[in-house]
Amino acid sequence: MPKMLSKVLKSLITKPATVRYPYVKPEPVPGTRGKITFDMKKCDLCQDCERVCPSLAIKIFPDEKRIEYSPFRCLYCHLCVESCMQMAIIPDVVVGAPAFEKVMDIFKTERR
Amino acid sequence: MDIMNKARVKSPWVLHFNCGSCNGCDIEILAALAPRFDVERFGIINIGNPKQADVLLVTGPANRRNFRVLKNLYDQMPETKVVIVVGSCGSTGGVFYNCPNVLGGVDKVVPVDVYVPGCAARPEQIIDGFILGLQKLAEKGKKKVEGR
Amino acid sequence: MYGELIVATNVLLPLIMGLACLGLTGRGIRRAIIAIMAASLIASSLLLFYSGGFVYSPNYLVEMSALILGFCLVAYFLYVGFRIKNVLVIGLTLLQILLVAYFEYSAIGVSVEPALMVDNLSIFMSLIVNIVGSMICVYALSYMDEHEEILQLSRSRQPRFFFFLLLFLGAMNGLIYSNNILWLAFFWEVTTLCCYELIRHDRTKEAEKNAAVALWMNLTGGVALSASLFVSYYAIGSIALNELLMAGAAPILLLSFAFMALAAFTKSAQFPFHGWLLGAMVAPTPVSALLHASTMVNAGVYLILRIAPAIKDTHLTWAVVLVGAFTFMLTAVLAISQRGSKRILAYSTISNLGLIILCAGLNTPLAYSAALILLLFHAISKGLLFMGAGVVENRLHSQNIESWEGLLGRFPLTAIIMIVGMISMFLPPFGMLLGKWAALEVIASSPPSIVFLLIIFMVIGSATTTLFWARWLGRLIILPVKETKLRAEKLHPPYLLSLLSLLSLDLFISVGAAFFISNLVNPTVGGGYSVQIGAPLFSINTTIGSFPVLLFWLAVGVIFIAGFAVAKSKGGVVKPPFLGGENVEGNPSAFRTMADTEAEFQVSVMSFDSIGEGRLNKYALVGGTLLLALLFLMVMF
Amino acid sequence: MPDPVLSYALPVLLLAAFPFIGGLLRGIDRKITAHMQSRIGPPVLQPFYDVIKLWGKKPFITSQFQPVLAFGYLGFSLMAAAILVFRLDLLLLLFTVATADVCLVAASFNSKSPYSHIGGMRELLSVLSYEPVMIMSIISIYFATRSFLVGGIFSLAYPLLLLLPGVFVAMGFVLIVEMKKSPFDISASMHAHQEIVRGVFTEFSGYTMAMVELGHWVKMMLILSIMAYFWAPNLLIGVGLALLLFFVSLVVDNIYPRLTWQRMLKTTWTFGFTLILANLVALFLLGGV
Amino acid sequence: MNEGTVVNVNTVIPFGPQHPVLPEPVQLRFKFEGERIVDVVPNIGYVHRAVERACELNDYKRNVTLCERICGICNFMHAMAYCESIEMITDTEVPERAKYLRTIWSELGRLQSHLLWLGLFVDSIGFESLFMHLWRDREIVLRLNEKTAGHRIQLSTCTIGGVKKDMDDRLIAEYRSSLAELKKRMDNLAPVFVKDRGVQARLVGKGILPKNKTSLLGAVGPTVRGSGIPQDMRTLGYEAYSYLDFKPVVYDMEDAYSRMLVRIGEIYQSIDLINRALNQMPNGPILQKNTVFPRGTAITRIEQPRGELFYYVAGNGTNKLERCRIRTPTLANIPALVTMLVDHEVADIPPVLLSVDPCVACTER
Repeated sequence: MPKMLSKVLKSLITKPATVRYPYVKPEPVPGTRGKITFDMKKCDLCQDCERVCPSLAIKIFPDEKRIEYSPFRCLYCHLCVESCMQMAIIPDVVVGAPAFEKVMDIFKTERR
Repeated sequence: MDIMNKARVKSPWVLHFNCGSCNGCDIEILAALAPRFDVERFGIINIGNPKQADVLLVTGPANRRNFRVLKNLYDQMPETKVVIVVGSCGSTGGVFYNCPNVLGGVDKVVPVDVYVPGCAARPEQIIDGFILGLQKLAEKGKKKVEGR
Repeated sequence: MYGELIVATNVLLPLIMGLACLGLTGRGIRRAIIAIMAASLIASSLLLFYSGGFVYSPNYLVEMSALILGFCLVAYFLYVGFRIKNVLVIGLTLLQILLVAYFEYSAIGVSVEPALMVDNLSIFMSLIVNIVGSMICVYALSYMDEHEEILQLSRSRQPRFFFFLLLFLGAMNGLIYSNNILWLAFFWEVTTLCCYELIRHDRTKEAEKNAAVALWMNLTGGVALSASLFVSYYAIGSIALNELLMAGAAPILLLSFAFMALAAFTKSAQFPFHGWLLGAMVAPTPVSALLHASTMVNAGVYLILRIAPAIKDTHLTWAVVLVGAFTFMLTAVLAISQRGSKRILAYSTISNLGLIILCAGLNTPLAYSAALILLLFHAISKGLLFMGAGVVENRLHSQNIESWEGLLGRFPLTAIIMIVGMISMFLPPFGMLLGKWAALEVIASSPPSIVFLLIIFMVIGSATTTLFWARWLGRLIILPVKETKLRAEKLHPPYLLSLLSLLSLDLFISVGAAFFISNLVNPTVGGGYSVQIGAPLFSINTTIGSFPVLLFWLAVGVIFIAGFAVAKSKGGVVKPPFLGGENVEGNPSAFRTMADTEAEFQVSVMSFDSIGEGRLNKYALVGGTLLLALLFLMVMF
Repeated sequence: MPDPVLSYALPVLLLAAFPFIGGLLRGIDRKITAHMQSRIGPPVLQPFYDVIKLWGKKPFITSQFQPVLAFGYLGFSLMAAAILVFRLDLLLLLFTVATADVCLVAASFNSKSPYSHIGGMRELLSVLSYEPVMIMSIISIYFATRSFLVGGIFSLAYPLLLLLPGVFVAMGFVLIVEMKKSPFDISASMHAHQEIVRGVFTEFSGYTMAMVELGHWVKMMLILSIMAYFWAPNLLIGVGLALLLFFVSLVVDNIYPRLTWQRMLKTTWTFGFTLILANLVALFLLGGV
Repeated sequence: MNEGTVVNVNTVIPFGPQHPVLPEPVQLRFKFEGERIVDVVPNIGYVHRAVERACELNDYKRNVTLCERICGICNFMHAMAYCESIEMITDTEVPERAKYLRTIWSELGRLQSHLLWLGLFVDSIGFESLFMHLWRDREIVLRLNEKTAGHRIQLSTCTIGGVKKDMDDRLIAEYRSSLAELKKRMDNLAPVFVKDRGVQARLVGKGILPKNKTSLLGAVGPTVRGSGIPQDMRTLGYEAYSYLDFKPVVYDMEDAYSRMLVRIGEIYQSIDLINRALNQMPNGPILQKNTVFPRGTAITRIEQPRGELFYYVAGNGTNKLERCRIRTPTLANIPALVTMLVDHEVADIPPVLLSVDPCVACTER
């Protein structure tokens, strides 16, 4: 007797294991490594995060007081979050969204 | 040709090409096909044959050896088609930016329509990417009709 | 008078013309001779068809000369036997001499009235033999020129070749007209002689060897025929075929029929005598075509068809059925493991002959007409196929069907002829399928004692037939991306004439199958029986089924026209194949591989080595021998 | 109902409905399969979207003959369906189906592509494995009805199934092979990945693929219709039976891995032949015929 | 003009680089005689990114991330092997708890990898529903990954000197219950793999790797354990394996079926190992910061899901490494794979090919 028969028939009558994703958005698991945002109030443009980033996703222009962050380069490893002494990098639980263009997130400090 | 466009959007067949990625995104693409995410809900089938595919799903950066393969596969896909790049390294080179054999993102070889970030991209993101890709597909289909 | 004229044109004229070929060696003269010969043979057979049957009795002188010629022939066989040092040939010939000499001694002056009797079956056969046969002769004109060019012979052997070719046709005609079994045996031996000489025509070692095999196998048939002659003389005191057939099925006569069946099996290359026909493939292709389509193998089938009504409802008929069915199935299975074009054709011939013999053995009117339909269409299609295969062989210098790859792109005309020929062998609505359809119905309505066995043989045989034809067909129609525009190649006029006329004949009688069956097959079977033709020759009906031939052709036409219309309107860009993404630009049949080197991919046909000749041949031999033993056992008890 | 309507209009209507019902069944098939794999699966109309989309794609062909042959597959399938609905000869139907298959195989051989060649060869092998069973089934139907005409089934007073249960089951094998379902999906499969890419379908794209797909539906419907005729007195029950077997074939698809061609041949032939022969022997012994 | 019976035109076909059976780009050129494979020529390099060279260009700490991206399936083990090598050179003592955590996570990676492989494996023989069922159950492991480190695939928890994330009691309880659930699901599905006649028909006797040839061909991992050789790097007792009373799973049928049994056995073993490690895990610190640049050479051998992973790291006292050499199990298995494939038919290619669990991303780095 084929061993799979009972499993198949059982699956047929039980509810599918599918998460109807785009219609039902599941609650993200706490601690999910998502996109980062810079809290420009705290950031002192020390470039620690730029140095530690394995994929050059963060570019800091200290002269222009500007940070360019590319979610399309980011590995979502959060090494920058760990390395930031100022706690200026705020991790999110939402990962960068797909897009037609590789747009950068640009952070500018208000302080002039 | 409204119905044609609707059908186009409803039935994207996928050609998946691993273009030098770490397998992370590839297994997530497969996971998207698996019961939990089940992209077949949108009519997506991993067809494995460029001649019948509408969506080229590329993972990983292009390198000096496989860019040719990628180009060839892209050429063998009939219009209308879109290219979705999954993963950070496919979009930009990502962690492999300074690897000597890596050319960079897939967009250096074939025109890319949708970029899906992440390392590895999650199935949810891949689904989101598909939704964008299908928008693009509909646009291209409309353009084709108007162009005639 | 009429009859004498026809006998003269059909039996003696080929001999005279053949002798002329032997004497006048000029190419132009030969062409003229063959042209005249072909025209007169076709004309006379058509004339025969319109005039109907006749009887003819030659005078004593002719009979005597035939006897003397017969002994000369046997003496020649004896000489051949000693020359090639083949014990079997010597032994069989001696046996033959002994039998015939004893018979002539003991039954001196026995005469048969009439010696030649032409009835509808003979006319039917004569049409096939003469039309297809003369087309093959025409074809041979070009073929042999090319053949000798390839072999680079210093001295042409063509006169000899054409002598035997024509003699063959003459002997075959004689065979199907004979009513005297002694005459039948004489013509039988003449065909054996022609067959032997034609097979060894190229004088290679292999040719000599295979010719010897063909010789001893056919001599076995000859001896069996003599034995049958013997038995029938002692049973009814006559050696006239018609009297023998009318005498009914007394046990002792059954023995005579069994010997005849044995003789027929050797000629028709049924198991276990299939070896010689395969070996005969070494001969130049016109010979193969002649053997398969019009002469040699049909002689055996003819004999079976001739005796079939007489053995109705005897055990013998079931034995014949079994031999036919067994051969049909096993050769079809054997054919799928073959790669040689002519070998596949040969196996297909044996297989189809098996089917014809099966039908003949089943012995109902429907079965009889199925056998005739199959015989008719098989002769034409197979002649066409062999001729096409010969043309291709001379171009490619290979018989391997692997090398036929992409023939459609290289030689479109020949390829299309071959494709139509192949399709006519296994796909509806061509005639062969009509025959197979009838055969299936016949088998389904055969008695319960045998029906299951037959069904199994039949289904396996016909499914494998589809497989091996489609497999070969697939080789031909490969069209590499490079060749998008097809341009017909140039063929010699004799090629064109023979190929195209057979092709159109095939198409013509397939489309008008209903007409031809009603006018050609039904009269042969005998009034009131067999398939009925539906309203205005539209469909062919039996009591249990119907085949609307014309409607089918119409539908096929519509489908293909619509297909072309769709293809035309949608068009399309020709793209190289999918090769995992490693295509090479400019060469669609190459891919990049290790270290970026380019490699050509190749796809050969599936070989089925596991069920090939090496494995199945012994079963074929053992099974065939057992069935033959069964045949005689059934007669005894 | 007037006679011409019954004998012409209805069959034509049925014939026209064949591809649609076939497509719908494919959709249901995919939905049920998905549920068996504890997924949700595509919408039921998915096959139609696929075909429409394929029709609208830019055509890529491998040679001028390919679309003609692909259309031949569809055309001959439809013709076989026509033979069925107009109640003609069953053997003729069989030959027509074989012609359709040869068209498909020829179209796949037409291109010089390794995968489509191996796929075509395997398609021939699957023809080899189901054709004998099919012929035997039809001969069995003949034994029951004493006619090769489809009409014979209808002139029988009682359902064919009662006489030929074994044949009905054996037809199930044919159905699975025809639907290209596991374990007999050696030449091409709809979902699971093949060692030979898409097998016999590899070189089809765009509208050629759409035609092949349509032909596929028609052929599937053809087999199902023959099965439905096994309960000819009340076709509703027949349709129910056919659908039941359809469902069984889906279950079988989901509980078996793909076989190799040798095993496929062995399985279909041994099981098919045994079932049919046992059925026939029983039929003869019980004096049904 | 011969008789045309013997001349065999060989079939030569490319298999890949893009091929649906194999998600990864690798090309095998097959040569057939009749239906039999007589020659296999692997053609690799489609995924080559020159990671080894990049390791010399980067800061040695950043290499952890890079090494993790060598292979997405066994990412944790690559990172762990690299970290171990650096720890060995720099004489960093990894805390006990970190050792246990590394063990747990590498076993979790093995679970994930084997489940993934089993799914692909049965998909390659056309058993789609089993693939789907298995991948449904694999989500349990991915869920654990996500809860542990915030990502489904890339754990990114290993770092030089220990691990970055700790497990609290709630997570440990979650692990226990999830693994129990997984075990239950596996108990349900394993008989299909092990006992189903259809699966057996496709696998038994396919891809034979004789026991006496394994060392000659240099095969590693489950490939040799399926041929009856108890070769497993975990017996070296790295990390916490020395405390866990580890015995390799060995079957000796030498074929693809045997290799599948080994992996199924290892799934159960991994569940068991994780459970035991969770029980035995001591409290304490998880990270020992190191500050010296690596000087010297180190060799690490650990057991990846596919076999022995080998890291050779040479540092010269700067923040850049002098050499980082990685040998991955699939590369070692390729000669064995080539011999296994010979004499089979086209239909047997996928199961035999997948029976060594090729990971091209690892192989070509």
